[in-house]
Amino acid sequence: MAVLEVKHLSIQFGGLRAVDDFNLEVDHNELVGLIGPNGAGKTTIFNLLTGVYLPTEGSIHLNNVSTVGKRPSDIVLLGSSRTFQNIRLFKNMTVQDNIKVAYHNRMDYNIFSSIFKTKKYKIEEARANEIARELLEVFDLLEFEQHLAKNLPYGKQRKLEIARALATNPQILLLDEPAAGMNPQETEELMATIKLIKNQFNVSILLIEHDMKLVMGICERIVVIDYGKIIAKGQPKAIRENKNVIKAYLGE
Amino acid sequence: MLKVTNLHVHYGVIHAIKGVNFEVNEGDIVTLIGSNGAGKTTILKAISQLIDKSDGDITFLDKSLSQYKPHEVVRIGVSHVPEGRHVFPGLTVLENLEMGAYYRNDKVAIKQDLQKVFVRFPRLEERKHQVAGTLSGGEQQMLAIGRALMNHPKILLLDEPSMGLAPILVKEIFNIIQEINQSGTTILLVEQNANQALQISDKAYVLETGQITLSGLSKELLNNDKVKAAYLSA
Amino acid sequence: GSNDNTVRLGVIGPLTGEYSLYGVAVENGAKLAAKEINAAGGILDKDVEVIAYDSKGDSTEGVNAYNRLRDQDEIHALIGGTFSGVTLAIKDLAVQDNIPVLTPTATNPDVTLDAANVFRACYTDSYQGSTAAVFAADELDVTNAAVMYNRDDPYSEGLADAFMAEFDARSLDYTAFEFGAQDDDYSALLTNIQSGGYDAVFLPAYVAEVGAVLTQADAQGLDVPFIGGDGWDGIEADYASVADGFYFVNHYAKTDEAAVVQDFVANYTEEYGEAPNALAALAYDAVYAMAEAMENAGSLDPDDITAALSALEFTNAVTGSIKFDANGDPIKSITIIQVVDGLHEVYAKVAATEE
Amino acid sequence: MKLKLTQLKNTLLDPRFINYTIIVTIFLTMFLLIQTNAVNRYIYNLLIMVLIMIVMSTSLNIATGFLGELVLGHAGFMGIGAYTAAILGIALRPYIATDLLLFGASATGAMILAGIAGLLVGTPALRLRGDYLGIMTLGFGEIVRNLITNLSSITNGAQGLSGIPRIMTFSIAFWTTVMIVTIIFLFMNSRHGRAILSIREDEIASESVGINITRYKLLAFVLASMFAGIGGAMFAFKDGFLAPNSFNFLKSVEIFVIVVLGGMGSLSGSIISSIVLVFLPEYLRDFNQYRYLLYSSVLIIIMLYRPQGLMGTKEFDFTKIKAKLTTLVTTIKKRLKKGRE
Amino acid sequence: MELFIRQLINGLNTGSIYALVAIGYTMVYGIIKLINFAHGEIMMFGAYFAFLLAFTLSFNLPFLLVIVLSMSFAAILGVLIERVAYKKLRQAPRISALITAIGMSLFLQHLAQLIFGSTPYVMKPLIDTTPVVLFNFAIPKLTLLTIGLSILFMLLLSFFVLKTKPGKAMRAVSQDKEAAILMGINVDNVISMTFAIGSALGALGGIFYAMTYSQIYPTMGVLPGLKAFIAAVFGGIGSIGGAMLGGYLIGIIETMTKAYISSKWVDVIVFGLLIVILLFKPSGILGKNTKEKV
Ligand SMILES: Nc1ncnc2c1ncn2[C@@H]1O[C@H](COP(=O)(O)OP(=O)(O)OP(=O)(O)O)[C@@H](O)[C@H]1O
Ligand SMILES: Nc1ncnc2c1ncn2[C@@H]1O[C@H](COP(=O)(O)OP(=O)(O)OP(=O)(O)O)[C@@H](O)[C@H]1O
Ligand SMILES: [Mg+2]
Ligand SMILES: [Mg+2]
Repeated sequence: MAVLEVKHLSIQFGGLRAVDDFNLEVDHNELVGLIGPNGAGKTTIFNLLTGVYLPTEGSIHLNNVSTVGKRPSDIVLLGSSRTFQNIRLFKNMTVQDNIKVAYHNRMDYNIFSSIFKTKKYKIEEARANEIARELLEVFDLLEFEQHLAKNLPYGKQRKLEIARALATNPQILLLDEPAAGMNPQETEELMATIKLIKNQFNVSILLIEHDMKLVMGICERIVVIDYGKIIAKGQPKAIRENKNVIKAYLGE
Repeated sequence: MLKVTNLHVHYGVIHAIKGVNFEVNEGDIVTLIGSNGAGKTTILKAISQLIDKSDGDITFLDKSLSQYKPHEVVRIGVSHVPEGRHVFPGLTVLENLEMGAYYRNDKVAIKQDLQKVFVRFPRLEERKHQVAGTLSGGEQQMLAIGRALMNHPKILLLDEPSMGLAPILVKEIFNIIQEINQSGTTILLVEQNANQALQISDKAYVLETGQITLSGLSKELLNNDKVKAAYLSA
Repeated sequence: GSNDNTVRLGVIGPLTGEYSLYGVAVENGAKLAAKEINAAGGILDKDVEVIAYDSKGDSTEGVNAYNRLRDQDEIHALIGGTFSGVTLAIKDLAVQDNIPVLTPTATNPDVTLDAANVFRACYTDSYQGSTAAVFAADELDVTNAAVMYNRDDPYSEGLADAFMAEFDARSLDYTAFEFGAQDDDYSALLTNIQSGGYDAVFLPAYVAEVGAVLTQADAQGLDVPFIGGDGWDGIEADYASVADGFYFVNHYAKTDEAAVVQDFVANYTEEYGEAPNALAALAYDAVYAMAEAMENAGSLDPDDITAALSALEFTNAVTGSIKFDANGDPIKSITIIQVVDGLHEVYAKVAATEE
Repeated sequence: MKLKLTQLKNTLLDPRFINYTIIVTIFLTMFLLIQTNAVNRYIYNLLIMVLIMIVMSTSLNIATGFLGELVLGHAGFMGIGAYTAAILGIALRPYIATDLLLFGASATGAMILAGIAGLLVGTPALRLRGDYLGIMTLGFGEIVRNLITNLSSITNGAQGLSGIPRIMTFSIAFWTTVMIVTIIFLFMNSRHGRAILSIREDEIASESVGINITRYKLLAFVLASMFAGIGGAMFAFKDGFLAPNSFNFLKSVEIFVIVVLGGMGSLSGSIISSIVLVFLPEYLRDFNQYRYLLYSSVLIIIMLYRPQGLMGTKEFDFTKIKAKLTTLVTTIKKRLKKGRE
Repeated sequence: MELFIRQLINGLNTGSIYALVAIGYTMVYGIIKLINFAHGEIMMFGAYFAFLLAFTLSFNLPFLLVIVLSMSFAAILGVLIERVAYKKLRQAPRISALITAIGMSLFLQHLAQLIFGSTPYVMKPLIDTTPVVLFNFAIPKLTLLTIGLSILFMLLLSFFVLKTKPGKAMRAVSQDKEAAILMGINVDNVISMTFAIGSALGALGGIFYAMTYSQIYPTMGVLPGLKAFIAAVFGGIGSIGGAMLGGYLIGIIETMTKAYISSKWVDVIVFGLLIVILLFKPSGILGKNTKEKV
């Protein structure tokens, strides 16, 4: 069953058609790579999927619910969650609070509970702390729990951003260049982490990345776009050998 | 040409650079590799006087750089492509490139250099009148490099130029770096992509938590086991 | 500090900010009087000290200043608040604390109401406003007046209201034109006044505003007589040419030959480098009146001072002799002045009446 | 027996217990000082003013410090609260004899009306960002002040409204303030507070993890204005006299300055800076015309040398002092030891 | 109708002064994103300078020289303020800088009160004021001159910012200071230059304000300063044309409200309109709505 279903998606910026008739289905617990040259429209597709931009044409369905026209925060509630090409953490909040903000909608107590510190408040907060701890454990961040996010090294910030996205309990995770700025060793670790979360959290993942080792190494299926249009689809191996892809993207 | 001796930099109480020494000879490509937070960016910023060092000396063509104000460093031939691109988001691509030649007055030569940049990066010519803030990440990186070239630098400091670029462009960028170098510009290159960087450079230094732990000819480092393990995954 | 060798008088007024002009005048007038009194031997053989605090024209600041005067400085009597608003905010406290108050300049009727120990040296708004209206109707034959007043200033509004009430009583026509304390541009109002064909403009406001209005009226070629209140005092200093021929009601005339007036004007000008205005004169008189009441009382006991103030007949005042009615309002004569060639000419004198 | 002792020790060292104890101690000390006349009425009045400014600044801190929006019209909400409370207070006085009840009833009215105003302004205003929002709130504040002046049949206009029962005692003011600060503190430490903080940090990211940013911005705005309404009520009952000018742009700026000077997002910062900025001008009275020259210089100098404000975003925590003292003592001990060797 | 046109002329006059002040405001805001609350005080000092030069010297300075000298003094004052109070805070949160701006504004007001006292100085017009008759309407020369100057400066500055090198440097600095340094731009100088231009224009506005309304006093800059800033926001802050448009709009709305409704509703109407405009055009009439790209 498709978690994400995109049909004939297009967006126009003035004279530029940044995404042009884009179609995609992502199945449950599938890991799909989205690659393409710089400026091909990958990030723009993410922005369309998450409600940051309104498509000029086309439809997007998450679990059979249309998301077009919904605000980003509501789309999160429908089960998608993302990271950003330029890391966007809550820099002056602790690592723990970064996760707990994302866990917000899954907590259930109202303002009065927080002012009177009711039992419900305590139980829910304790549960949130527990969840945060579990997530941080997975990402090896537990020791930084009380650090401010801005004080983490870059690689850890990337991981925290993924952890935060997971805390919303998504069915599909959209990762925008998670390995950017990492050295090969760190990238390798990241690959392992991505595989792990896919299995442990049972999510689908759509991933943008320029690091071919990562993309080819873990993606089950790859979609290649150029100038907003799909130029190839298929298994990593086939993509690696596709002439068009080599010409537009991989190089000799 | 560029010589860094006993450099120390502090951010408040954080001692980010702890006594770094290295040298860049004229005509060379020198690579600085090291993991995240090792202090690579900090060193480049110290060279272009964007941040104050707490001790040590940096000389360029035998003159101490600390006698220059930050904006004057560019004028004596040091161009810096900063990490994170730092294009002017509200200016068009063309205006960004023109800013690169800000202190120059030779209109004709500027025109020619502009043409050269467009030849090197056709995408920039396509997007000439788009405001830089809406460019894609890779496009912005091209713009940042193109803009620095408009300076006609003697030495080019590049901070992770391949970050976020498509594979074909990464190759392209490293080719361009070599080309720029061959046309007479010395290059100090900071990279995560150690493999490629070491292949095109002459000398290299490995930086770990603010200190240089290894140095040598790039070819040798490529075969160094430690480097292989840490920075060049098989 | 409770230094018992001095008589301490508090002054509260806007010493900084946009209204500082008025507070500073009051402070200066009061301090000049104190200086002269000390030179002549003080009050009850003690030196007089005037302690002036800033209210910024704000009632909260005024209350703070009052509390400080009462608790820190332990004043014997209060000269002020300068503005009605601040004075009203302080009044209840002063009644409760039984501190004798003689405000030189707060003209709002409520200031002295139900407050045995609160007096004032100036006329009330209504007295001045209706006198001006009577003058306009009887002497200048005005049948259709423009009333231009500052709605943010209780003084200005109070005079305007009284003026209009008198016109209503006589079934004469008028139109009100309000402006705000922070306005500098009166051209829109003046243009309307010009095209409305009025016989005269009643402009109860202080010099700074009056000067600006008259200058702009002049620039626009508005050719109607203006009438004002005691806030006009001092208009001749900077605006003689644009105010020439206009009238205002006042406490006294600077050209008055009386020695007390001439000495005051001369001493003030020497001390502060500028001519005094009505506020300065009133503050000067208030300090003298208070001094005399204290001498009469023979003690600094608040009840004695209040009693002495009630019985006071202070004749040697710059702004006309002062005698208080049952409320604590002065029964004073009123002078109507015409500005002629930069001088005050007494146009008419209206004898004191018990309101 | 032993168990009971440890239990007692635990309660005594419980941070909450310590904080409560300290608040009560402060109150009792002040109360004693007042009862014994060691604090004269001048200071007494200033203390109440400090408490009012604490309410105003901590409430503004919700919108400015925690939410991160520039708000230059907070005095407007204060004005709405003050006039509402004053009018209610005058009307209800014959029916309610107890001061506390009268204040409670009027302050509730003030809070509700100010909150409604917050909702009315907030809804459209939150479509704007940064300085534009600041200007819009400034405009709102000025509109409120003008309305108060112009609706003179209710407010007595520029003449000012007098005859308001003067019922604001130190005790009422103190406990009202403690209550409000506590509520704000607890609120900020809940999931709702975190959501608001995250909007300040990064609006886009906040939305991307499912925070309904419009709703939370509005909530912050409305809460800030509700508490400002209570602050206004305290103010109305303090001097018994209200004039529209007390709620002008400069007052908004004054509150805003307190928040920034104390540290945006720090409640204890707001408290400290309320104390400083209420007393400072009073102590400068002796300098007369130099008073505001000095005052403004102090502002500039503090900002130049502590741009993050006196407290930054940190909270002053009594319980942490103990830890700090312990480390201090141990380091001193160590030094001494070293010295001996 | 005749009355209406005369009121329109009144409005244009006020508006052109707001426009002059607003242009300076918008430039300073554009470069360091700081609401320079002290701009109104620079306006006030500019007027005092002109007064001193015109009326206290033993010889007569020509009008143009008085203006140019006062503008220069104000420019120096503006640069000084930036160096003393704002420069150190460039990396700090913008709101901190806002507080120093507020502090600076208070400081200058009270400094002026200390130096010049609180009694207003009377400023006589420095030029011949006989009205010019156009289509049967007498228009004060001062009005014509102010309108002309505001348009002239708008055109000059627009050209300067868009087409000249220093102008482009200004835009670069406003967008990314660090990158600007790397281009060889002396950021300090560019910022100083902006303050100098903005302050000089503020002073010009102050002088015309004082001549039109005849008075100079320490707090005279507060309200026109605020109005000018609102004008800049109205038109779209950062946009020079917008500042001018906003200035004229506010001037005309104010005058028309005073003339046809009541002066007591002026602020309510001006601010109300401001709010309405911001709701439909969140970045002002001519402002560009730039959304952050993620
Ligand atoms: N808001 C916008 N206005 C105008 N053009 C835009 C906007 N957003 C994106 N674009 C253009 O759309 C194209 C696609 O941009 P996008 O950021 O999606 O690229 P990308 O595939 O993510 O590239 P990269 O790998 O370099 O990040 C680019 O040419 C970009 O300039
Ligand atoms: N502005 C700053 N304030 C405080 N610490 C800083 C600042 N900038 C950098 N640091 C710290 O200095 C150290 C060196 O940082 P630097 O950015 O130079 O590393 P880098 O080698 O360039 O890393 P990367 O590969 O992530 O770009 C890091 O520990 C970093 O956290
Ligand atoms: Mg992208
Ligand atoms: Mg770096």
